[in-house]
Formats: sequence, structure tokens, C-alpha cells
Amino acid sequence: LVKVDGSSTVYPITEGVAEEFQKSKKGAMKVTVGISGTGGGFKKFCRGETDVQNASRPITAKEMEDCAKAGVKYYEIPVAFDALTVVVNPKSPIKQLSVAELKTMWEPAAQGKITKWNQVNPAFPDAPLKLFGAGADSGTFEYFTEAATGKSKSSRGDYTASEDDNVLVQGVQRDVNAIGYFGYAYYAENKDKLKAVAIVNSAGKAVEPSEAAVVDGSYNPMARPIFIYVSDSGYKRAEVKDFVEYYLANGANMAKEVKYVPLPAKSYMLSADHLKKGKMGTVFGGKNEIGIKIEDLLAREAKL
Amino acid sequence: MTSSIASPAVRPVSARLARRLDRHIKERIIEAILFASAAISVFITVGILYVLIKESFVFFSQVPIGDFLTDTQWTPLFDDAHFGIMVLLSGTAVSSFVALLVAVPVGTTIAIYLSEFATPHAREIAKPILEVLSGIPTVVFGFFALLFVTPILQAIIPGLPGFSLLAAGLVMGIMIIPIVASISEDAMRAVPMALREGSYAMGATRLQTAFRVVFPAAISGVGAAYILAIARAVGETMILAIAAGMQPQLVWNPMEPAATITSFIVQVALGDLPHGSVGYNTIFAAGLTLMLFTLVFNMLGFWLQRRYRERY
Amino acid sequence: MSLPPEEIAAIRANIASRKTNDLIFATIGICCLGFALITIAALFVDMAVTGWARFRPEFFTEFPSRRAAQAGILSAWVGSLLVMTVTAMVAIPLGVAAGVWLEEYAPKHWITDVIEININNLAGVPSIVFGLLALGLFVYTFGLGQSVRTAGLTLALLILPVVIVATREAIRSIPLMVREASFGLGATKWQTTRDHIVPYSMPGILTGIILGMSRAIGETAPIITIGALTFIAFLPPAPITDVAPFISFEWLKAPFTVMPIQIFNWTSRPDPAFHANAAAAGAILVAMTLSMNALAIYLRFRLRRNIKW
Amino acid sequence: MSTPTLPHTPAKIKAETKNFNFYYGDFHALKNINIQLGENQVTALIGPSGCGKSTLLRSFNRMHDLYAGNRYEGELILHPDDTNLIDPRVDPIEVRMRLSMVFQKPNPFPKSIYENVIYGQRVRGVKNRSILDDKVEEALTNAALWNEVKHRLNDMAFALSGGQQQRLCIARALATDPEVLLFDEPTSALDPIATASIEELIGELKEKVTILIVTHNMQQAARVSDYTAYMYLGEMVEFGVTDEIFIKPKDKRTEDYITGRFG
Amino acid sequence: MSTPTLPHTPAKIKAETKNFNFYYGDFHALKNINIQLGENQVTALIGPSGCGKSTLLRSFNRMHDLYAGNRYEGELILHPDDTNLIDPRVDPIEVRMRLSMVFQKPNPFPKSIYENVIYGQRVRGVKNRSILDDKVEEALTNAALWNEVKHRLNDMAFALSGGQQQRLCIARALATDPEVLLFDEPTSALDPIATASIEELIGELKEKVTILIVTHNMQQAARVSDYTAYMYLGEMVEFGVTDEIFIKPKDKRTEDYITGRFG
Ligand SMILES: Nc1ncnc2c1ncn2[C@@H]1O[C@H](COP(=O)(O)OP(=O)(O)OP(=O)(O)O)[C@@H](O)[C@H]1O
Ligand SMILES: Nc1ncnc2c1ncn2[C@@H]1O[C@H](COP(=O)(O)OP(=O)(O)OP(=O)(O)O)[C@@H](O)[C@H]1O
Ligand SMILES: [Mg+2]
Ligand SMILES: [Mg+2]
Repeated sequence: LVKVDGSSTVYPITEGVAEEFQKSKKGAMKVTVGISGTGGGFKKFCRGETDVQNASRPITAKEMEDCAKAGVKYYEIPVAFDALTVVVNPKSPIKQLSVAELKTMWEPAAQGKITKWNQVNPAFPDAPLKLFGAGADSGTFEYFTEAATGKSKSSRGDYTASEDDNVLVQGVQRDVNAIGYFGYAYYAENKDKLKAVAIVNSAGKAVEPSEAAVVDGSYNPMARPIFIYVSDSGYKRAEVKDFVEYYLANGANMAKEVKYVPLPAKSYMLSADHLKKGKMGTVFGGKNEIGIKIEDLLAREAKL
Repeated sequence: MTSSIASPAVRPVSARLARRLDRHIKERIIEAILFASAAISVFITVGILYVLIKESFVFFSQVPIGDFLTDTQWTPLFDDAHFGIMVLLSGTAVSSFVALLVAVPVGTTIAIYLSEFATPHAREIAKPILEVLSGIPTVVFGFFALLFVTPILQAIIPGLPGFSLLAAGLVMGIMIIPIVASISEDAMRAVPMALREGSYAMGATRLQTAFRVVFPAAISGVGAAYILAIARAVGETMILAIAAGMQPQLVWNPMEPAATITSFIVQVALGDLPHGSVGYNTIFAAGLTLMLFTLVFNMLGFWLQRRYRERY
Repeated sequence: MSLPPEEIAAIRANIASRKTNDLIFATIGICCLGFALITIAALFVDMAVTGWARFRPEFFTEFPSRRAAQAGILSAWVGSLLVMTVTAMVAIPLGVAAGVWLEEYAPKHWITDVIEININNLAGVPSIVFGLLALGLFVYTFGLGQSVRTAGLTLALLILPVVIVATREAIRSIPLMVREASFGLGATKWQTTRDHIVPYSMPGILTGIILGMSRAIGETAPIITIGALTFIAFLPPAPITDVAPFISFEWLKAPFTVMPIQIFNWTSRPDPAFHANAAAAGAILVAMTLSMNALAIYLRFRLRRNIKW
Repeated sequence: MSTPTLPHTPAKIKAETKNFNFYYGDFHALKNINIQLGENQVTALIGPSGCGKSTLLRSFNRMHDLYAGNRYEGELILHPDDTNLIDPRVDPIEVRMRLSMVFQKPNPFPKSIYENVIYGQRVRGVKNRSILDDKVEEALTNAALWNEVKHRLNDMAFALSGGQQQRLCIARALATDPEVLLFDEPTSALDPIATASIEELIGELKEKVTILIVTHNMQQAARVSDYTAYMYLGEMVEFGVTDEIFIKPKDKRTEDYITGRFG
Repeated sequence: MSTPTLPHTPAKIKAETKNFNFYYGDFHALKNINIQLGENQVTALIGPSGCGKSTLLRSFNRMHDLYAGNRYEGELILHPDDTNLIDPRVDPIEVRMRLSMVFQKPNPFPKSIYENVIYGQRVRGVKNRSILDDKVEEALTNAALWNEVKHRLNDMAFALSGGQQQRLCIARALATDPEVLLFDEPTSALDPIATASIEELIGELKEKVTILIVTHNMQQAARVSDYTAYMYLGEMVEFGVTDEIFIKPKDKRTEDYITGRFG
């Protein structure tokens, strides 16, 4: 039995891989995939309760410490890129937003104060601001807060929070004044109901989320790599090993299928190499980094 | 169970009538087993309180109880954490109020209709069907609220957001109609026929008999039904988690989305909080609050129900 | 002492106006009843229509999948079945024994009062609190994990009050005469209970059990709390094995999913095709609870007719 | 046994049945009953348990209409209107306003004494307080209860003793100005002293209304009634002046019952 | 009134009470009762409602043990064991097997006729089918029911008429081979014909067992019993040969009751 848990963002890829994996093994090997959020999942992972951890952000220093304490060693495998997408209702006049504007909207100080669009930017309509966002236990939340407000988990609390991104889709779809954020896949599935907002990147250019923009790195800071972490003790078991190998071989296709941006083939090979050589640990040093590009990532992976 | 007192002149007991020890022991063992089964329910309660209080204790050692009760923000999992339970209580109160606004009048009317107007045949059919309504899984009701009722409401009330206490409360109200109807109807039917006959014999109509005699006579049972309905509304989870928006804000307006105690707990449980974090303890503190409220309502309902049982 | 005609006319007018009120109220009553009934119908029809395309045999024999059209509810219904089995095996004996003790054995005593008040209270405790109990006690303290047995136990505790109350009501409807007749023939208390009290109250007890089970099968919140929102595409180990002793209880420890969780999972997917799956599964779940309720009602009618005191 | 010489049948008839039958569903509970209630007289119904006494009494104010499946047949005529009370065109509510009933067990409403007495007026929509006050005093006086309760009219009726409750129920019935009072074993739940006071009251009430009383107690029938009907298995075996029935019953079955040989 | 010349007290005593008292909690229901049940004779208990007849009867098979708060005092002796039945060392279950009770309303179990009759044997653990079969036939024959039901022993007992049900209950009691049969108003729920058959049956049964019967019906007491006890307000007012009690009661209260002057 392979136990996978963690991020809801990574879930669709892992679920697809698990499904195909079990089919290919004709049911001889079993996989469970839970959705506990990246943070919740890491807690379990670092207690040794799960074999594979879905993570929509790199492991944090605190989590590294927990894992170390429990003697859990792990492999870090980037599996795809996700573009965090800020969406509004199709009827909304909003076309693009800057990181600063996002910060005004979402920072804790905004709680109860920033309640109208025109408080964010006088050019915006004089209409109530309805916020929808990820639940506080998800990697999406941590990444977005860090990208938008500069500090992980630093967010106002008075918004509709849900671990269930579909709830957010529903919310934004039904309310002209709504704005929300979630993984690209959810936007891709609901393109007809939502409108993606272009984000002004570090170069000052407003970029809409797309596969190409992610690959060329222009969609920043909202594009991010997503990972799976494989515990060393788990990897010693044949079924986990098989599963992870299967994952590396089919992850790219699966990512595409569920509307994520796959990494270049080189990256999967690199990870396979790490596994073979027993290269464990993280390349992030316990820090989440915003706006990292694929090339940077590959470069670091190679150094491990 | 034995209550006899030996006569002063002690007579020998013939062997044929003497107490049989084997039988006695066997009976006692069985009684002990049955008692243990009944006593388990107490252990469940103790277990619930133990778990809730233990984790809440940890929680309150980190969060001052004053903040818990007076803070007007509820952001326990954020960087800038606030723990104002009033926020969740307001959501619970508003949604329960909306639910009762539906369930009490409709349920009571149905109860009076079934008990005083409908033919026995119609009652025999209608009551079980109604009870089925309360048996429908609440997750189904939740999506019914979100995908069916909310759009209808939005068509009626233009400014209504996609998630609202109103929609969730309405559906919750529909769900608890059977509780109100069924228990009130039982209470009204427990009113002796003699009272009804007394009223009819005075030339009263059905409606007059129902409202002037039967309803007042059954009032404590009906009250118990209302209170059980409140307890049910306060404890309802999935409908609110799905349709009310899970937005922790201090609101008194049902047209707004909001989080309730229960929906907060599932929301956090969905993310599966790590054991031992403040967040984990938070759901137990919220749970304890919920438990205390339902306890009060249950006691009140129980007391009322007992009172009307004793009356006749 | 006959009344003059104009007075009779006045009386008739008075009666007529009062009867109009009767009629108005009866109409309102029927409307309220209709409102409740129509809601059930709307709910069911809405789901059945949305999920119509998914009602195929494969829907029951396929595991969940990321492709909506191929996804089925095999692991969900099997999981529900297994969890219900555990629930029944725990709740029925405990509940019936407790009910019997309270009605037949309990002395007038403060302990009895405590137990009685306590059961009434438990009946009103929100299901999510049972979920917290399970999380804190079963999952973390006893280390039972997020398994079939944890879920089964949790739901058993949840419906225990229902079974107890049903048992008590059923026993209460047995006349004192029957007990006295049995005792009068020299039966012991246990013999009386076993030969008369339990068999004669069986219809009521069964009804209570079924109602309790129909509630348990749709419970979502406590199961979510113990953490069962998981992709499961396999079945727990079979209870019967081909090696001695041929019976295995490994399935008790297996991870699982149940119908309401599967529904919840599907509805939270971005692809609307999954909503049809959710609706179909929802309709099936409602049909299951409805038929359990119907069975309970039927039993209540049928079996009680046989025994008339 | 009031007047020494009563005719065989009542001289002035207030109500009567003609070939009256009653069915509880399929069960034929009353068979061809013919009885006349003399105006301002007391008629007693006696007979063994289950013979149909209550059934007959309750037919007079259409109490059976409250339950499904019951069926009347024949005629049940109220004079001087000469109306058949069981005619479907007759409104049972109107019937009950004119023929009031007092039940076996006192059944006051869980309301104040005042509200109990006035209930019949309330349901008619009377609101004028002074009319109601007058009615209460009149009815309670006629029910021989006024002096005992006049200072506590707002107390709950349950606070009264059994005998007082029964008199309250009589007052409640009187407050609707009925033409006929129907009593179903009005004293069987009461102690001997309360019983005596109710019997005395019945003697006084017949000055104003016509009374039909069901009783199990033959002594009581003998004491209070002018005419007596003996019923057996749904039939009226014998009907006549009370004294005659008790002293020289014509029917063997009546005699057996009265002498206590069976029952 | 079977034999013309009975002694004032029974010649051979099967069971008796000596200064027997009984309390329902604080309520002193039986006061210093002294009564002797003659072997193979019928003793009747009469008295107004609530005087304690049932309470005394039920003391004989310790029925009161089933309810909390009840208390016995004095002696209740069964012969020839010469054992005080209310001694705490005595097992009430053994007592009930030897003194069997038949209740006011027929109360068969909702089981087959066969299972009803055999229940007393079943609780003793008798499993041998042929013994059971014999017992059923014997008991039903003695209860004068065999011919009516022998072809339908597996039918539900509820399918029988009221009188048959009561005889079935008697058969059920007989099947335990009791030494004393206790009847609590066994015919009050039955029609006259069924009553007559039960009375006849009692006459036959006393050949085999000692019988104590409570009845409301004085004619019945006179018809079936050898000795009669008149109880009033928890006391035994008079006890003696039935004929004497009915013809020349010694106590004024007995006389009043028997002549129907009260009650
Ligand atoms: N609601 C009913 N449905 C069917 N049968 C009934 C009903 N009420 C009474 N009966 C039957 O009708 C018959 C007459 O009943 P009724 O109550 O009139 O007797 P009664 O003479 O008043 O007896 P009692 O002295 O016991 O009050 C009885 O055989 C009774 O069983
Ligand atoms: N369980 C009890 N608890 C308290 N008091 C009781 C109980 N049972 C009977 N009594 C009282 O004991 C007295 C004797 O009752 P019992 O039943 O023996 O009377 P009875 O002579 O059999 O009357 P009836 O002819 O009405 O059956 C009555 O005053 C009764 O109210
Ligand atoms: Mg009657
Ligand atoms: Mg008695």
C-alpha cells in the first residue's frame, strides 16, 4: 500500500498517476491519495505516516526540522509547474492587477477596511469587494500570500476560504464583484465561467496565465513549481519505488492532461538520477521562493 | 428487588423452595452485562468531554479566554491570528434563526394539520414520508442548497451572493421541518381525546379546538420540539459548509456568506490539521462551545418533554 | 324553548364563518405539507436528471477515476457497506442491551437518571462532535487510524442513542401483563427478557436500527473529521481468505471511502462532468436511505399488525 | 323518583329516536332504538358494560362524527324543531351547541376556571366582558359551584377537586344554554359525597333542561331519573317509568340485571 | 356451594397467612390478614374496589417482588413444606412455580397455542418433545380446551376467542403442576357464556388443586367458592364458609356490601 497525502493542487496529477499505476499493476499494488493540504500532509509525512507527500511549495525549515527529528529522510521531486491564477467574474471590468494591488486587497491590515474595489485603485468601480481564496492549510494559500503580501500566511481573514477550489469557482462565477485565486487547472476547466486577470510581472508587463508564459518565465511571480516528496524508508519498499518510477515516467503526460505545465523531460531524468544515487534533501533550504523559473530550478536540482 | 422481611418466628425453609445460588449468579452476570452496555453511553459523553476539554485546555493556555469571547475576528490559521468565537457564533445564530423561521411555522402547521385535520389514513402516509425528509444525507441537502436553491434565490433577490446564510438556512429549515412536525404532532396527539371531545361538545370547530385547547395543552411538548430543532440547526454541518460560504465574519445579515462553528470545524478537518498545533486545538475549542450550547438546549428540551409526559 | 328563526339564522351564520376559518387553515396545512413533499421530489428529480447519463451498470463496478465518464462508485459503496457492518455490529447489541437494561432492570436510582439524561443528551449531540471524539480518541489516542473500524465505531456511537430510544419505546409498548404472566410461570428476569421482551419488541427495535443506519450511511461530517477524504481505487481485503482460518479481519484496518465522501469529492472537482457523477451517486444514496426508511415503515406496519395487545 | 304518577311514556317529548341504528364501522352497536326524552325530565340509561349506553348518548350530540367509519341510521329527532339531528344537512356544530355533554371523567381544559366556563361563548365569538362575566356567574351558580370558586376564577381548573371539576364541567355545559344535557356516568370517577352533590344538582337542573344520563349504578338511576331505559347488547330491552322498571320489570333480562343476578 | 356442611375453618390447610401485612412503599395496603386456604377447596376474596383483594392474591406468588418499594411483613405459609413464602431465603421463582396465577384479562403470549401452554416447562429447561406434548394435552384437557384446539396447536393464541384465551391461560398455569391456583377476577373481561364455562372449570379443577379467587361478582363467589373472605380497606372483615357469609354475615359492613347497599 502506497500512502500519498498532501496538497490539493498536486492531487489531480498524483491521482491520475495512481489510477493508471494501479491499472497497470492490475490491482496488485494499491495507492491511496489524500487531500490534507501541503502543511497538513507534511505533518503526517514527517511523522512517517505517509510514503509520498504532495507539495505545492517546497518543504519549510520547520517541517525539515520535524522530519529530521522523526528520522524521516526524503527525496524532493518537482513534478510540474502551476500557475496561480487570479480570476474575476467574466462581467467584471478588471483586466489586470499589480502585485501591489493584490497586496492592498489581501494583506491582514485590509481586514474589514478594504471593502470596495475603488479602495484598491480609484480607477476601479465603486462596488463591494468580494474575496475568495484558498484555505489556510494549503500550499496555494502559503504561496499566494507570500507572492502577494510578501509574507507567508499573512492574509486578511474575512474572505471565503475553502480547501475546495470548486467552491471558489462557484463563488466567483456567481458574483460580479468577486475576485479569487487558485491553481491554473481549475481556471482551465472553467474558462467559460471565469476571467483570468493578467498579473503585472517583475518586468512591468501584464501577463495572462498560459502554458507558454509559465514556460518562458514571464508569468511571475504567480507561477510556481509543485513537488512530490518521497520518504526514504518508503522508497525502500518495492511498491513505493514502482509507484515513484511510474510517476517520473508518466508525470509529464499526466500534468498536461490535468492542465498543468509539465517540466522539461530533462527534469524528470534528473530526479530519477537522484533517486538512483540516493541524493536526498531539498534544494530550497527551507525557504519558499517566489517567481522561480524552470531553468533556475533545473540548475539547482543538478547541484544537489 | 427483594423486599421481604423475615417473620420473627424463624421457620425453616424447605429445600424445594430455597433460593438457588446458580440461578441467582447467572441472573446477576447477565444484569451486569446489560448494565455495562447502558453505562457505555456515559463513557461516550465522558470521552467527548475529555477530548474536547483536554484539547481546549491546551488552546486556552495559549489564547486568553477573554479574547476568545470578545474578539471580533476569527483568523486562527493566519499569521495574524485572532480567535473571536463570536464570529462563528454569529454565523451559527443567523443560520439557525433562518432555519427556525422556516421550520417552526411550517412544521407546526403541518403538525396541527396532521393531528387535528387530516384523516388517520392521510396521517399514516404523510408522517413517514416527512420523516424520510429528515433522513436525506445532509451532504445532498448541501448541494441542493448550493446548486438549486441559491440560483432561485438569486433570481428573486438580485444582490444575493453565491454563498449565503440565507440559502443554507432555508434548506436547513426544510431539513428540520420533520423534527418540528413529528414531535409536535406526537405531543398534540398525546393530549387526551377527552379534552377534544369537551371542546367539540361545546360547539367548537376543528380550528378552535386545535388552537384553543389542543395546542395550549401540548405546549410543553411543542416547545421541546422547537428546542430539539434549535439543537439540530446549531449542530448542522454539511449544509453550511457547502452553501454558506465559510467566510468568518461577524454578521447579522443572512444575505451574507459566513462561517459557523460547525463549518469551521469541517473546513479545518478537510485540510487535516496536524495533531498538536494551535489550529488543531482550535477546532476542539470550537467543538466545546458547540457541545455546551447543544447541551443546554438538550437539557431544556428534555425537561420540557418530561413535563408534558407527566401531565397525562 | 325553541329558538326564534332569526336567532337560528344568526347561529348558522356564526358557524359558517367559523367553518370558513377551518377551511382556510386546512388549505394552509396542505400547502405546508405539499411544500415539504415537493422539496423531496425536487431534490430527487434534480439529482436524477443531472446524473441520468451515469446510471449504467459500470458505475457500480468501476473505481473512481480522474476521467468523469469512467469513474464509478465501487470503492464507495463497498466502503459504505463495510462501515455499516461495523456500525451495526457495535450499535445493535450495545443499543438493545442498554435499552433492555433501562426498561427492564434499571432501579429507580440516580445512576439510572444519569444514564437516561445522558442518552437523551447524546441523541442531540451534533455529529461533527462525534467526529472530534473519533479524531481525538480513536485516531490519535487509541491509534486506530483512518480505517474502516474507526469510521464504523464513530457512526455506531452516533446512532447508539437512536437504537436505545427505539428499543425502549418498543419495550414500553409491551403490556405489564405479559411480564407478569411470564414471571407468574416461574420464569426468571432474563428468561422473561429473552423469551418475551426482546422478541415482542423486535419490530420496533428493527425499525429503530434501520432508521439509525439510514442516518449513519449519509453522515459526512464525522467521517471528514477523521480524515477520509482520499482517493481510493481498490477494495479492502476480503473478509474470507483461502488460507486457514479462512476469516480475516484485515479489512477493519483498511483505508476506505464511503458514498457521501465520494459525492463530496466529486462535487469539488472543476470538471462539471464530475457533477453528474456526484448527482448520480447522490441520487443513489438518497434512494438507499429512502428504501431503508421505506423498509422501516413497512416493518413498522407489517410486524406490529401481528402483535396486538 | 320525583312525581308519583307518571304516564307510561313522557307527556311532552323533547327529543326522541325512531328506529335508530348505529355502526362502528362494521360493528352494529345500536339496534333499532326507540326512546323518548320527556321535556324537563331525567331519563336514565342502564345496562351491562358494553351494551351501548355511551354510544346512544353520544349519538345525541353527534360526537361520533369525530371519528371516521361511524355511521348513523334512522331518526333522532329534536323537538319542537322536529329536525332529524343525524340528517347530513344538519351541522353537528349546531347540534352540539344545543345538546351539551358532560363526560364520565371530569375533563376541564388546562385553563383558568373562568376560561373553562366561558369556552362555549368564546368559540361563538362573544367578546363582551360583561356578558361573559354574567354568564360565568349564572352557570357556576346553576352548577352549585359559584360560592366555592367565586374568589378564584383565575385559578387553573386542575386545582379543583374531582367533584368540583365535574361541577365545573357541568357549568361549562350550562354556559352554552343547552336545551338537553347529556351525562355519561358523571359520578363514576367521584367519591360518595361528590356523587351526592352531583345527584342533587341534577334534580335541580331538570327544572331548566332535559336530561339524559348514563349510569352503571342502579341505585343512582333509581334516585335521579323519571324514566329509565334498560339496554342489552345494543338493544333497548325495556323503557318506562323508573319506579316500574325497578319494581316490576317486564323483561326477564331486565329483572336479572336489576336483581344483580348477572353483570 | 358444594358441600352442605363445612367446618368454620378449613379442615386441611394448604396455605395460610398469619398477621400478614403488605406495604406499597408507605401505603399500608394489607393489615394483619389471617386467612386459611383449605386444600382442594375454593376460597373467594370479595370486597369493594381498592380494598386489597388483588394485593393479597398477588402476595401468594410474590408478584410484588417485581416492583421496587414493596414490602411484606408477617407470615405466609405454604403446607406441607411449612415454609414462610416471604422469607428472603425463599426463591420467588420456586414459589411461582408452585402457586400459579391467572389474570383478570386473558394474557396469552403472542406465540402459538402450544408454546403458550408449554412455557412454564420451557423455563424449567424441559426439552424432551414427548414430555412436552403430553403436558400440553393434559393441561389443555384439564382446562377444557383440548377438543377445541387440538388440531390447531400451532396457531397464534390471539386467534382464540376471549373465553378460549382465558382457558388457555388456565392451561398454561396448570402445565406447571401448581399446587395452588390464584385467580384474579378471571371472568370480568368475558361474556356470560364464557364466564359460565370458566366457573364450571373451577369447580372441576378444585379436585386437583387449591384455589383462591378474587371476584367482584358476589353471585360468582356464592356459586364457586367454599369459603369466602370479605375485605374492606385493607382489612379482612370476615372470613368463613361461603353460605354463612352470604346468608347471615356477622359484620355490618359485610352485610351492607352483600345486600348492595354500598359499593
Ligand atoms: N370506537 C369504537 N369502535 C368500535 N367499537 C366500539 C367503539 N366504542 C365502543 N365500541 C363497542 O360498542 C359497544 C358499545 O359500547 P359503549 O361504549 O356504548 O358501551 P357502554 O354501554 O357505554 O359500556 P360501559 O358501561 O362500559 O361504558 C361495545 O361492544 C364496544 O366494544
Ligand atoms: N402499585 C401500587 N402502588 C401503590 N398503591 C397501590 C398499588 N397497587 C394498588 N395500590 C393500592 O392498594 C389498594 C389495594 O389495591 P388492590 O389492587 O389490591 O385492590 P382490589 O381490591 O384488587 O381492587 P379492584 O377490585 O379494583 O381490583 C388500593 O388502594 C390501591 O390504590
Ligand atoms: Mg360507557
Ligand atoms: Mg384487583
